[in-house]
Amino acid sequence: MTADAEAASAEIAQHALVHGQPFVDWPQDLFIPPDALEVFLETFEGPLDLLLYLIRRQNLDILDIPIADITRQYMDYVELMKELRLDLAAEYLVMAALLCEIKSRMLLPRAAESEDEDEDPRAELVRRLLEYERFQQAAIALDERPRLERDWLQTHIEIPSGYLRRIPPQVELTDLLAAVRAVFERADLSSAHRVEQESLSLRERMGLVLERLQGRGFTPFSELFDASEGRPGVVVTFLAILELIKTSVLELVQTEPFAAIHVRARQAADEPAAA
Amino acid sequence: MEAPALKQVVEGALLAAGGPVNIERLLSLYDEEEQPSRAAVLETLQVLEQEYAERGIEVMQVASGYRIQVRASVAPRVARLWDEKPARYSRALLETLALVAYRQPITRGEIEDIRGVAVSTQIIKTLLERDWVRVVGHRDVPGRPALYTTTKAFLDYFGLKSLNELPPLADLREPADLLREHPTLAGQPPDSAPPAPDNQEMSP
Amino acid sequence: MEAPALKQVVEGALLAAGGPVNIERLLSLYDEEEQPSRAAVLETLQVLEQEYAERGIEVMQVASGYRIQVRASVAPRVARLWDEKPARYSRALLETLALVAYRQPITRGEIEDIRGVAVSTQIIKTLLERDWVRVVGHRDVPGRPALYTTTKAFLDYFGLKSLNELPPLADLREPADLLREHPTLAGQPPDSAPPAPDNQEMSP
Repeated sequence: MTADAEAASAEIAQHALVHGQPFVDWPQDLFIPPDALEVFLETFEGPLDLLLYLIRRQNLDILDIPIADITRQYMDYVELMKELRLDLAAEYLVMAALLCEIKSRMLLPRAAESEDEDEDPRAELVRRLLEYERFQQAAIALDERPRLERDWLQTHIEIPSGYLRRIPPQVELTDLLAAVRAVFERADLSSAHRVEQESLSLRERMGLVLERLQGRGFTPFSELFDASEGRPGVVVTFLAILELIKTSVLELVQTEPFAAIHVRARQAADEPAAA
Repeated sequence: MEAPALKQVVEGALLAAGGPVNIERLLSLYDEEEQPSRAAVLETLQVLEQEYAERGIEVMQVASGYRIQVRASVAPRVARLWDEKPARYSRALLETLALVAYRQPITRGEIEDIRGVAVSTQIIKTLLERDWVRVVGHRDVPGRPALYTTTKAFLDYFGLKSLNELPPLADLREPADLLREHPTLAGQPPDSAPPAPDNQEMSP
Repeated sequence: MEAPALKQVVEGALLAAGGPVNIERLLSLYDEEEQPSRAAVLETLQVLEQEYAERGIEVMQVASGYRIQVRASVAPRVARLWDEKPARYSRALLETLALVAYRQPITRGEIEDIRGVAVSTQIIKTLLERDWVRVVGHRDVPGRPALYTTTKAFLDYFGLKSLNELPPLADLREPADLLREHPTLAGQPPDSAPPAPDNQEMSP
């Protein structure tokens, strides 16, 4: 608190009117210009903050608060807040009541002569003030730490475009089975799409036959069979070819009786074989 | 604290700006009386570019000023930081894939008939790009629709030796049950080990 | 094109990432078979930090990994690129944040008990939006109030590797004991008394 500030404080006293009377009786330490008074009072972070302010201002030991004094000063501030119609939070009034209660208890003769369990009436308040003060200090320390945006800046440069990759999602076989089950259950409901059972090896073989014929013209029928697969393999291939012919995918050609049979994927005359 | 060198300021500014910065803007970092010359800033930019020769970054002049960017030789690798891991495939895609697997060779129209709903081109495209499905021919009907089958890559991905290892349609029940009956489907060699712990959990 | 050196890749990645990158993520820029060792990456980071000694930037290890940042000696000047001043935070916000940092997990009610005043919803919202604080659960008491903790982003922002790096809270003294030590002072307004002798004890 500087001399200048005190002079300023005296000056405001002449400007402020409370209840139509010049307000001269206010806390001694209000060294702030009048238009800042409201701001000043609003900056208190609640009653504990205000109390700590009062204690620090008088350089008092927090552990040994002169409760009567502090109560009086606290009430002055609360009154002032009321006069300025600040949105006075209930916490301030609760604290005022608490201070008055402590004050009254301290006026009573203490039965604590014999060091019994009777606690100092201020103890709980002091504990709260001390606890709060730790976090006030911690908040200040936090604010003083270097931090991004203020003390350091994050670097962020671009990379030339066109290099981003997309990773496809993972699929579990169970997902696939659940999907096929769902789709056939639905299909079963509409009789038009009754799904007959077919061996998957037949279907797989149909794909393989088509793969072999892809991009080729007529292929000798016999080339599609692999004798090393044995009889079942030959049968599956044969069934696959019949199925493909039935569904208009393949066509069979025999130029003359008993000549070699040729097979090819059907295609429009003017269209090259599927690539 | 000593005033930082012009080179440090220019480098810091270009690295932090997140976009190109022109000479005027670099000069504006200084009050008028302490401002370096344009020539000094330009020279600093050249010095930086030389110093970056062996680094992963480079100074580049573009229309709106100068920027530091990841060097092209490093970019493909650095770009992996943003590899997109998209969510999951849609049910429509999985059903389409499942139908190709079980009913191949199959046309898009046939898939649509069974699913009772149109199959989007995007789904077909995704399946083709993923190399799970391919075109093996065309059905000789009006429109000559493409015939799709699954690929070897599809079998490999799902750990199948052949389509035969997929459970027959008639058996399709809860997939979890299937896996219990076909341990190979769960990717475990059938007789290598006693039932895996989660198999036990599933059996009553 | 020759494969870029690990140093170039690490530098490019940290500069481009726009935030901290951890070792795993740096390793993931490589396919498994070409992946460098963790030790090699750590060494590279050290080499970069040494090389940056004379530059406007530095490598910093924070909770979520490593980042390259503009040095504190250069940042104020570079910050002039932007018109806005970096945000200042109110005491209410800083105190709330400090309480979450030191007392986590903590409920809003517990913060209010210690501060002796209501915590505005705006403050909680700001802390959540900045991703400095998050809800990790609910205390099993009536109303099931949310439990808040700080995040990695909080540590990153303040340049911390872990909460352990926060300076320890001042010790809390037992008020009742201390009051009893000074029976003469108890209850008397010491308007006239000199500053209490244990002021010195108070400041560590």
